[in-house]
Parts: sequence; C-alpha cells; structure tokens
Amino acid sequence: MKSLLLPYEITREAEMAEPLNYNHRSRLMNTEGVYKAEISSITQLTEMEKLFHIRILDAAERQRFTFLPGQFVMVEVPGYGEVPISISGSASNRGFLELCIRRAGMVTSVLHRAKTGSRVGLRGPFGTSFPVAMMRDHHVLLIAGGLGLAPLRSAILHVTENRSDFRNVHILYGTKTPDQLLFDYQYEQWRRVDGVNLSIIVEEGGDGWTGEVGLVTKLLDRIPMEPDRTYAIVCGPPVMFKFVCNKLGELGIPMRRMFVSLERRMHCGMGKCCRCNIGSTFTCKDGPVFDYWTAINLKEAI
Amino acid sequence: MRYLKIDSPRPRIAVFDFTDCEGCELQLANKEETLVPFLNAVEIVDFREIATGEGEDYEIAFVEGAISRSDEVERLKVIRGKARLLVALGSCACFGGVNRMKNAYDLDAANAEVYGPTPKETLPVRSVKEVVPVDLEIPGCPVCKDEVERIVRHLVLDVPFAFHAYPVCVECKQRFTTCLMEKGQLCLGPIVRAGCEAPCPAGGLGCWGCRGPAEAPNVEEFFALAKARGFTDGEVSERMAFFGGFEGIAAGGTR
Amino acid sequence: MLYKTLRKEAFRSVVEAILAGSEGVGPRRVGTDRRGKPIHQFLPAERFEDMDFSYDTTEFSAKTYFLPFREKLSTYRFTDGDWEQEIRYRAEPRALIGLHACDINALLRLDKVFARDWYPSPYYLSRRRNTFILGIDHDPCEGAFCRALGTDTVTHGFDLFLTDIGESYFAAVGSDRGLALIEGFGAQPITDEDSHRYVAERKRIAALTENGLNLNNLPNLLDIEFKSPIWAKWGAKCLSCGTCAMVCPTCYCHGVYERISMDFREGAKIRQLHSCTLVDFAVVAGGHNFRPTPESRLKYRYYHQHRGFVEQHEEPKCVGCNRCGRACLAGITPVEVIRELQEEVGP
Amino acid sequence: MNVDLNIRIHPLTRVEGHGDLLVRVVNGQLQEVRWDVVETPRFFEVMLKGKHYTSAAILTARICGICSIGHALCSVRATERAFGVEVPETATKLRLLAKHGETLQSHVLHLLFLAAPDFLGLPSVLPLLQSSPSTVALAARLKGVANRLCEVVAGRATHPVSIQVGGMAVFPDRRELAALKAELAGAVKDLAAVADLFKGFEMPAFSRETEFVSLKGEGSYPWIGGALLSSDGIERAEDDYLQMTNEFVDERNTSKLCRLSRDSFAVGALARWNNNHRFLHPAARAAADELGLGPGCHNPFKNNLAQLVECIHVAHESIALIEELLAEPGSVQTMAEVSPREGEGVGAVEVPRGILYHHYDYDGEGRVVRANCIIPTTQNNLNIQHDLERLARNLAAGGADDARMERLCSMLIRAYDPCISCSVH
Ligand SMILES: Cc1cc2nc3c(=O)[nH]c(=O)nc-3n(C[C@H](O)[C@H](O)[C@H](O)COP(=O)(O)OP(=O)(O)OC[C@H]3O[C@@H](n4cnc5c(N)ncnc54)[C@H](O)[C@@H]3O)c2cc1C
Ligand code: SF4
Ligand code: SF4
Ligand code: SF4
Repeated sequence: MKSLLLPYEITREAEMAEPLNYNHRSRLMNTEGVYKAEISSITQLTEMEKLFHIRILDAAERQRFTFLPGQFVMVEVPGYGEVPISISGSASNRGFLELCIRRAGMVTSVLHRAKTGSRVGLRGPFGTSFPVAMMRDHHVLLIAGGLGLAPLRSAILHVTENRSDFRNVHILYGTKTPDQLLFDYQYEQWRRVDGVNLSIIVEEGGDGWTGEVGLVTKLLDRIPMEPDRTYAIVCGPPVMFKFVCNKLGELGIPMRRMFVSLERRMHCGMGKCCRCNIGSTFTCKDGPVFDYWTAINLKEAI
Repeated sequence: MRYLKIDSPRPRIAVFDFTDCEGCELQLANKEETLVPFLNAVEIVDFREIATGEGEDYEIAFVEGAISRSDEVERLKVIRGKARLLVALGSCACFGGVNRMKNAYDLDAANAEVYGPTPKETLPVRSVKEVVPVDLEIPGCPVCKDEVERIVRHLVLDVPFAFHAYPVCVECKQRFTTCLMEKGQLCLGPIVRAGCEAPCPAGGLGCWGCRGPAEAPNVEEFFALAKARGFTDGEVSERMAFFGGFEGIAAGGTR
Repeated sequence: MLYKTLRKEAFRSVVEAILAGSEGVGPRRVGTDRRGKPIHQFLPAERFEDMDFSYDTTEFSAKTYFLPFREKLSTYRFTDGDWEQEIRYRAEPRALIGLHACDINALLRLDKVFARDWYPSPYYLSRRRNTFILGIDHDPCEGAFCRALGTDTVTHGFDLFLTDIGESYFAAVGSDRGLALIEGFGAQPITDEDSHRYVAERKRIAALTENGLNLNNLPNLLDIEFKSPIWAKWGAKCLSCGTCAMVCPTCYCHGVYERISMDFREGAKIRQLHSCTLVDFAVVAGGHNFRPTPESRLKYRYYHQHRGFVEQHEEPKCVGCNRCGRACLAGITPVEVIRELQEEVGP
Repeated sequence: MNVDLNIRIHPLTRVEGHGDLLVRVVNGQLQEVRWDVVETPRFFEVMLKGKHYTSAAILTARICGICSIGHALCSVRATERAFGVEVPETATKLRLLAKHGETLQSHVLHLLFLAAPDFLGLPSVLPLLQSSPSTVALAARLKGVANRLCEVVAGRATHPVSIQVGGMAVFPDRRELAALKAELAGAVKDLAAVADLFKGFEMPAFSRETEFVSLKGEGSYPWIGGALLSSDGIERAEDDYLQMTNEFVDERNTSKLCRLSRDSFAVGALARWNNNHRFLHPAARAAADELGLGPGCHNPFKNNLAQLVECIHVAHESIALIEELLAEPGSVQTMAEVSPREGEGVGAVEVPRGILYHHYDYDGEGRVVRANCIIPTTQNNLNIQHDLERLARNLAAGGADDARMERLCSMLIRAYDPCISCSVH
C-alpha cells in the first residue's frame, strides 16, 4: 500500500499542471516570499514620523514592482514582525519606494531604530487604489488629516505629475498642532504647480503659527464646488472622514465619488487572517480604498 | 549586539529578590538550549543567587518577590533610584503572590504562633508597584522563561513588548488539553492571562491564576458558570485570591 | 463519483493498511466528561484498537492537521546586517481516519479560503494534498444542526467515505488512491439493492438529524438584526476565551508573529490561530479597539460564519457541528442564539 | 603571626536566600563568628490555616523555588497519611521519578553553578561563559535533562502541578518518557565528566565530629517517607519527627534552629551518604571511591561530593524507573479516591538539602487546622554555625588572611547548599 500516500511536493508548476480536484486552477505563488529591500535613506519628518526610502535590491524585481496610488505593502522586519504601510511615493518612481512611518508599536519602533543600509522584507503591493483613472477630467479634492497624508501623498504626486489630466485641484490638510505637519518642506513645491491649491489648517496653533486654525471641514467652505464634476479622496482618522464626507455630501458630491482609505489591524494582507474584516469585507483585498457608499454600508466601518 | 545594522549595547542588568521563594530567578538560569546566548545578551552586574559581586551601574533591575519588611522598602527605593527600568519579576513582585494571603491574618498572632516569644519584624505584604513605580511587570509563579527571553530581546533592542491579552484557554486548545471544567474540575483559565502555555491544565491541575487577570475578564459570568458546575462563590474567590492577582476584582468584574 | 461495497470485516484491514503506509490520525478516547460521557480527540494512532469509530464527536476538530495552531511560515538567518529567508512547506503524508461528513465539509470550506481564493496557501495545499481522508457516516450527535446547513452529507473532498448498510459498507470513492486501496480488499460493484439500502440508511439518519431549524433567512436576518438586544444578552455571557473558534472546524482567523532567537542569529515568522472573540483581535497600535466589547466580537463571529462568508463564498462557513456550543463554558450555543435571533423578528 | 580580621558579608552570594556571615579575629584569636539568617519571614504555617487540602501542596511548593517538588511530595504525603489514602503503585513510581529529577536539577545547579566557581577561583559561573564554554554547556545540558524529567512527570520543573493528593493527576506522555530515557543515558556520561572535573578540585582538609540525620534506608536508598535515623544511633518513626528536630527560636535568626543528641546535627547529601551509602547504585559507589568519599565522612566540604554521587545514583535509577513505567498498560490508574477526614498526618521527604517534614491537622471538611513545616536548612543552620566556629578558629590560629578566611568560610556555608528562603518560610 506504499503508493497510497506518496509525498506530494507542492510547487507552482505542479499545481498548474495537476490542480486539486476542485474544478479550479489555483494561482499558486510563494505567499511568504519577500523582496529583500534596503533602507536607502531616512528622513525625520516629525518627532513620531520618519520617511524611509526603500530600494528593492534585485534590479529585475525592482523594475517589475509597480503599484497604484493608495496601495500598500507589507514591510517585514525579520524577527520582529510585519506591518502594512501605504506607499507614500509616486507610482512613476521605479527606483525606490517612499514609506512614511509613524512610531506606533513594536515593529515600527524597530524600523525607527533602523539605520540606512538595514535590510527589510517587502511583500505586495496589496489592496485597492485611488480611482485616478476615473478622476480624469474632473475637479479633484484631496483631503487629509494627520497621518492620512501618508497614503494621500501618492495621489497628490500622481495629480501633480499628471496635472493636465485633471481640472481644479484642491489639497486640504489638517493636523492637531503645527509640529505634526508632515512633508512641510514640500508644500511650497506643490503650491507652485499650476492650478494646485494647498490649504493647511491646525487645530491648536500656538505661538508662532500664522496660518489657519480649526478643523479641515472649515476649509471646505471656501472652495467653489462643481459637485457633479468632482472627485474627493479623504484620508485620515475615521472621525475626520465621517465629518468631511458628510459635509461633502451636503455640498452635493455623490457618495460613490468620495473615496476613503480605511485602516484595520492586518496580519497577512491576503484576505486570510480576517483581522481586517469589516462586516463581510476584507480591508486588505477589498480595500483599503473604498468609495463612501460602500464604506457606510460596511457594518461597523465608521 | 548587532542586528540589521542596529548596534545595541548589552543592557546591564541586576537581579534582586525580596520576600519570595527565588523560583523566578531560578528560571533565569534554566532552559539549557538558550542559556548561554541569554547570559551573553545582557551584562549581569549583580545577581546574588548565582554570582558574587555587587555592581552598582545597572540600567535594568529585575526585582523578584513581595515587600514585607521595612529594610526591604528601603532597599527597593535605592534600587529604583539607580535603575533606568524596573521590572517586577514574578507574581510575588507583581501582585504580592501567595504571600499576600498573609494579610488576611492578624500579624501579631501569626508572629506569636510561628516565633513564640521572639517575634520578628513583618509588614503587610505589598507588591512592588505599591511601593515604587514599576516599568514592566512579568507575572507568573514562576515566570515562563520563554516569555522572559522574549522580553529581554525587546529590552536589548529597546522596543515595546506586549503581553497576550487573551486568557489561558487559548493555550489549552493549542496543547490539545481536554478542558478540565468539562471533566468537572474548577479552573480559572477563562479569566487568567495567557503566556504560560497552560502547563497546569495539561498536568491535570486547574489554573490557579498565578498570572493574574486577562484583559477585561468576564468575572461575573465566570462565577455564574462555576456555580452552575457546583463550585461555590467562596471556592472561586478563595482561588482568585491565591496569588493576589485578582486583588480588587470581585464578582462585579471591576477593579 | 464511483461507488463500491466493502465487506464489514475488511474495514479493519483497510485501516491497518493505511496505518502501515503512513502516519494515521483517528478518533481516540481521552477521558470522560463530568456527565460520564466519553471525550474523544483526533490524535495520532498506531493500531486499529487505538481508535474508537463509534465516537459521537471530538472536542477539537481535525482542522489542526491542516491549519496547526502554530506554524512556521519562514525562517531567517542573520549575518552582519543582512539576512537570508528560507521557506518550506513540505508536509509528510498522513491519513485522517474516521472523519464525519461535517468535518469533511468543513475542509471544503477551508479549501475555499486557502486553496481557491486569492493567494492560495501553499502550506495548506501541501497538507491537503498529502492527507488521505477516510470518512464514515454516523448517527447524528447531540446539539448538532448539520442538517439545516446541508452538511450531514458530503459529496467530495475525501478519498473514501463509508456508510454502514448492514452486511457491508457502501463506499463512495473520491480518488484513485481510495479506489486502489479498497480494491485490494475485495471491494465489489454496487447492486440496486445496495443503493436501496444506502438510501434507506441515509433517510434514517436524516430523520434523526432533523431539528426543525431553518437557516435560509439567516444571512439577511444577521444584517437586519445587527443592533438586536439579543447580542447584548449573549455578549454579557461571553468569556472572550476564544474556545469556540479554537475548536471550530472552520474558524481560521489567525495572527502572524515573528520570533528571533536568543542569539539574534535566527528569526522565524509564525502563523498562530487567533479568534475573533479574543479581546485584542481588532486592536491597532496606539490601543484603539475596533471591537471593544464581547458583544461586538461575538456578534461578529456569527456574522462572519453566516453572512460574511456567504457574501464571499456563497455558503455559510459554519457546518453545524456544535463543537463551539458544546465547548462554550458560558453555554452559548449556536442553535439557541440563532433561534432567538429568528424569534426576535417573529416567525 | 597575629592578625586582626573583620569580615562581614551581607548577604552571602551564590546561595538561595539571604544570610549574613560575620567573622571577627583579634590578635589571631577568634572573637566572634556568626551565621545569621536574615531572610524575610513569610508565615506559611499561618497561611495554611483554613486552606483546603487540595491547595496545601500548591501553597507549600512556593516555600522554595528550588525544591518545590520535594515540598509538594511532602505535603501530599502528610495529607494522604492524615486521610489514610493508599497511593497507586504507578503514582509512587512517578513521584520518585519526579523527585529524582529535582535532586539532579538542584545538585547540578549547586555543584556547577554555585560551588564550582569557588574551586576554580572565580566569582561566578559567568566568566566561564568565555573561558570554558564547554563546562557551562555541560552544566546547562544536565540541568536541561533534569528539568525536562520534572516537566514531563510533574508538569513543571518549578512548582509542579501533577503531584496531587491521591497520586499523580496524569500519566506522562510515553513518547516523552522514552525520549528522556535516552537523554538520561547521555546525562550519565555527562556526570562522569563532572566527576572528572571535581576530582581535580581540592576539598579543604577539615573535619568535625557531627551527628547525621536522614531517612533510614530499607532495601533502597531512601527518598520518600519511612523511619528516621541518626548516626548517633537514634531511630524514630516518621510521625515522631519532632523528637528528631527539637526546633527552637533565637533572637538573631529569622530561621528556627534544631538539635538532637549534640549541640547540633546535619542533614543533606552527606548525612544520607553516611547513613545509607550501602544502598547506592554500584556506579554511584564506584564514583564515590574515585572521588575519595568514604563512609563516616565528617568533612562538610565533601557534601559536594556526596551530592555528585547522588546525581549518578538518581540518573541510573531514573532510567530503570522509566523502563518500568513504560511497561505499564495504557489505562493504568494514577489517582486514588480521596475522602477527607479529621486527623493529622506527617510526611518526611529527603529533598536535596536534607529531610523535610510537613505536618498537618485537618478538620472533617479537609481544611487545615494547624500546620508545621520543618525545613532541612533550619536543621543545618546551627551545625553550620558550629562548623564555622571550628573552621574560623583553626584558620585564625594558622594565621590566615582576610581573603582566605572569607573564601573558606563562604565555601563552607555554600557546601551545605543552604536554602535560606526555605528555612524562613
Ligand atoms: C492599509 C494600511 C496602511 C497603513 N499605512 C501606514 C502608513 O503609511 N504609515 C504608518 O505609519 N502607518 C500606516 N498604517 C498603520 C500601521 O500599519 C501600524 O501603525 C503598524 O502596523 C503598527 O505596528 P507595530 O508593530 O508598530 O504596532 P503593534 O501595536 O506592536 O502592533 C502589532 C501588530 O498588530 C498589527 N497592527 C497594529 N496596528 C495596526 C494598524 N493600525 N493597522 C494595521 N495593522 C496593525 C500589525 O500586524 C502589527 O505588527 C497603515 C495601516 C493599514 C491597515
Ligand atoms: S482547562 Fe481551564 S484554561 Fe483550559 S480550556 Fe478549560 S477552562 Fe480554559
Ligand atoms: S495555567 Fe494558570 S496557574 Fe498555571 S501557570 Fe498558567 S496562569 Fe499560572
Ligand atoms: S461555528 Fe460552531 S457549529 Fe459551526 S462549524 Fe464552528 S464549531 Fe461547528
């Protein structure tokens, strides 16, 4: 009876040639294999956030790696863990990835201690993206609160790099205090792009702050709207996009043209671990970017 | 230590003990597979149980045992003053441990009973954090070496550590231990913090709660289900009081 | 599917042949519960006598042989500043002997997630591929509601499935290796009479299994009744101990953690089963908990079993084995919860 | 050469618990030598009052982190004798096996981690990590086997869980038992290496006539229960332990003190060796010969050698026990029915450092009314004091300097392997 249970080697080739008898050819891949990548540069943005430039070491893999604005990667610090991080950089950039990471818990703390040259693992990209193609020829509202600028920046860069594809572009960004503002050294540059309006607001200004004080929603009042020709992307904490989206709704923008990026605990990025489940939806593969209609229909989403 | 191009100096640690059985310290010298790298990962400057020599320049102090005499209070304060990080090691240090049960008795009478006409100084038992601020508490009677090792690895790299929030039952399942409650024994597993790998139920002994409460334990329901299985509130409370971890948590489920 | 009959006496030889050819796992008696009933587990067995095929159900499900509680996904070897990753997912051949229909159906549910969905898991596939499954039919077990979910019978996902039809077993043959096995022990083509006997036996079992529970409306009900007070009631009882999910044959929620060796020279990435009822399931860095109450977590478990999975895979994830109900110390049983939910809206 | 010495060690290191050593010499004359136990008292006997019999062993195990298995065994024995419980034979074997695990673990810890540095002139085992990693690895390996033996049989090495009133709660996993048997065979080889190491150590030449108390061997080297025996010829039943200990309290010590026929007596490996050596495994006896440990030895420093000899004995006996256990049928009973009743019971167990006694009075509900525990180190404390006086006087007369006085006095105390927190329970 030896032949009964011959060991069966699971390989991609074998699975394609002789699939399990489940009427289905599985797209088998090495789910845990990572791209080995090197931290090529580190910029301290604020006390809690650093910007990492990460370069996939293998040149061919680096060339092959493409993503869409809004997608995220799983960054692995071998021996400590893996975390989902949105890609903050431009999708047109093939040389390195930009990741803006807040020191929040264990893995992000190790990353914050890492040095230029440290090697980490990357998997991805995962998840849905901002609807940059659909947004063509529309007015664009890009709204971020706090760390929400990290994912939104990829959209900002896409829009500024492809300025002619879009009509009016408004970027609204708010944080609690001025020292939490991310990428402040780039505001000037974005403002200079023809027809891009950038407004910054903080909740608590304090001494030396000459800019706006208040909530991001306040900025919306001043923007001339053409609601049926506008797309909005809102990134930030749930309370914030709830208010902002309600306001946008009042201004007449349909829910399916507002996009939000949701955040949940994640352990796999592949719709397996269920940690990011909202109702019946996986934030990692059905999200993180959802249109607002879908988002409010997810149980417990907001 | 060098890992991912991150250089970390070996933290200088010291181990001190107070009112206890020294079982937790002993765990530090256990687990032969990793003992050598464990001792290499840190620099031990003071560890009376296994080494001669009193270093003063420690950064991390592991404090084992409960506090039950005035000289202990003083010694602990000195340690707190010197240590950058004070770690309470074991249930005695975290909760007072079994020693805490002493507080239920009249101390003079206790003294008379044990020492007759020559009473010895003794104070009501306190946990370490009731005397000085504590940075990290590692519960367990004794502590689980695996967990201590993990914590030490985090201390070496100076990154935060999180204990399991869930209760012991999870680890029973992992070991295929048939639930003792099913077999008719009392077990505190459903309300006690995991991390020990559930050796007690596996060895045929219901959990006695040495690691203290899991996060947000449903104590009220636990009393109810124990009662439904024939265990009185008194029995359950007595067991919850055994290691002192549930001090202040009663059937109401609140601290 | 091919059907055969197998003489009763041959069963033992078949099992022994399996045990001779690979590691065998079967239902073993491990103790007696407080009411005096035997407790069984699927455990490795060396001899035919080790196993007790008259078992009702097992405390833990057989999923652990496909999704172990803890599994190493990859290992790392560190050298100064750099590392190498090593991945292995080779499973040794193993036979699961004596599974009931619900447990095989449960594997089919897991297949949907780990073999057929996006990113099939090579770890799971390797185990699934290398596991021989011999199922047996049985009289229904207490509290189970498999009939309501259609999981009291199974159509595929096994190598052999035997139903007792008196003198012999009616054997459904699910694979060539299953066929090869019983042919070696005198399997016969089925006759009309065998089929009749089989149908009669299935009818008898089905009648015993019937408990009047109808789950057709459940997916909708769960959505509509999301704010129902019954969740608060059951939530107040829930211990958040994860036992229900741990023993469930289909619960697969997990966490992925990494460990580094004490000398900082090796690391490992480990998948460990978790449960949506555990307090930290949806906690994110900084401490925010997306499901902070036992109520919200328990509700989510039902929601995922009976609605979320339906939306993703067109059928409930639950197979109605009632292991969770039996294991729950607080006495939360799915049949009761579902019945209350249905009564909430009226018949 | 007349010297003045003033040695004060507070607390002594590489022993379990807190004890202070004071030696004062003026003009070559010993003025004062003191061994003071200053450990914080814990009042276990008081805490035991009112406790249910099922928790007595769990509580008393916490008297000592090193010999918790011994405490648990002694506790359940006292309770079983109070209730008249017959422990199944298999459980008795399992208990002895757990006991052996503990003896091995404790002795190895003492010999290699605590005592060996003295003979090597090192402050601790830590420098050996660099200078002789193979010795540390050897020690760790032996401790590993011992701990695993405890874990497999008693559920945990420190604070066991399976040792319960009535027997042993579970029969260990047979595959693990079988694996242990192989490991123990390795341990026997490792112990030979330890013996080689100790052969090279010079045991200080010192000797003082001492009364040795242990369990009385009857056909085998005794560990759990039985009659009590003193080398001065006194013999008592287990229940009459009070007449073998005569505990009293003094002003200075938080530990109590004991005496029998003389000013003090000694318990522990050396006492067991002196009273029962003829029951040792031949391999252990052969090792004793080679190490220069003879019967009727009154040199306390050689307690180290007696411990080593016992390690070899328990390793061999454990292998034999495992073989017997593996031959037991699958459904073997390891627990007896227990019905509590009013009454009292005494348990005496040879733990690594000597005889341990537990004595409980129970009410009809199975709750403790009164408890008494007498710990080996309690029994040894006075003997340590007397040995120290003699040693210090000799050394002072011989003109020893500070370092030598301090070193030898510390070594003497350490040779007893005192378990101080235990003694102040
Ligand atoms: C789609 C997505 C994009 C994100 N993009 C960014 C970004 O661009 N910049 C940034 O700083 N942060 C981002 N986060 C949050 C970031 O993932 C968490 O801060 C990080 O996982 C915390 O990990 P930790 O190990 O430091 O914390 P710990 O508290 O130690 O967390 C332990 C584990 O829990 C999980 N976890 C904890 N918090 C979160 C969380 N908020 N989201 C997902 N998993 C979590 C992770 O698996 C983590 O390894 C994003 C999260 C998601 C879901
Ligand atoms: S034995 Fe205790 S810890 Fe284990 S599952 Fe049962 S209740 Fe939980
Ligand atoms: S099972 Fe309970 S008593 Fe045992 S070690 Fe774990 S927490 Fe402590
Ligand atoms: S949810 Fe409960 S009844 Fe359903 S499959 Fe899981 S354990 Fe069985």
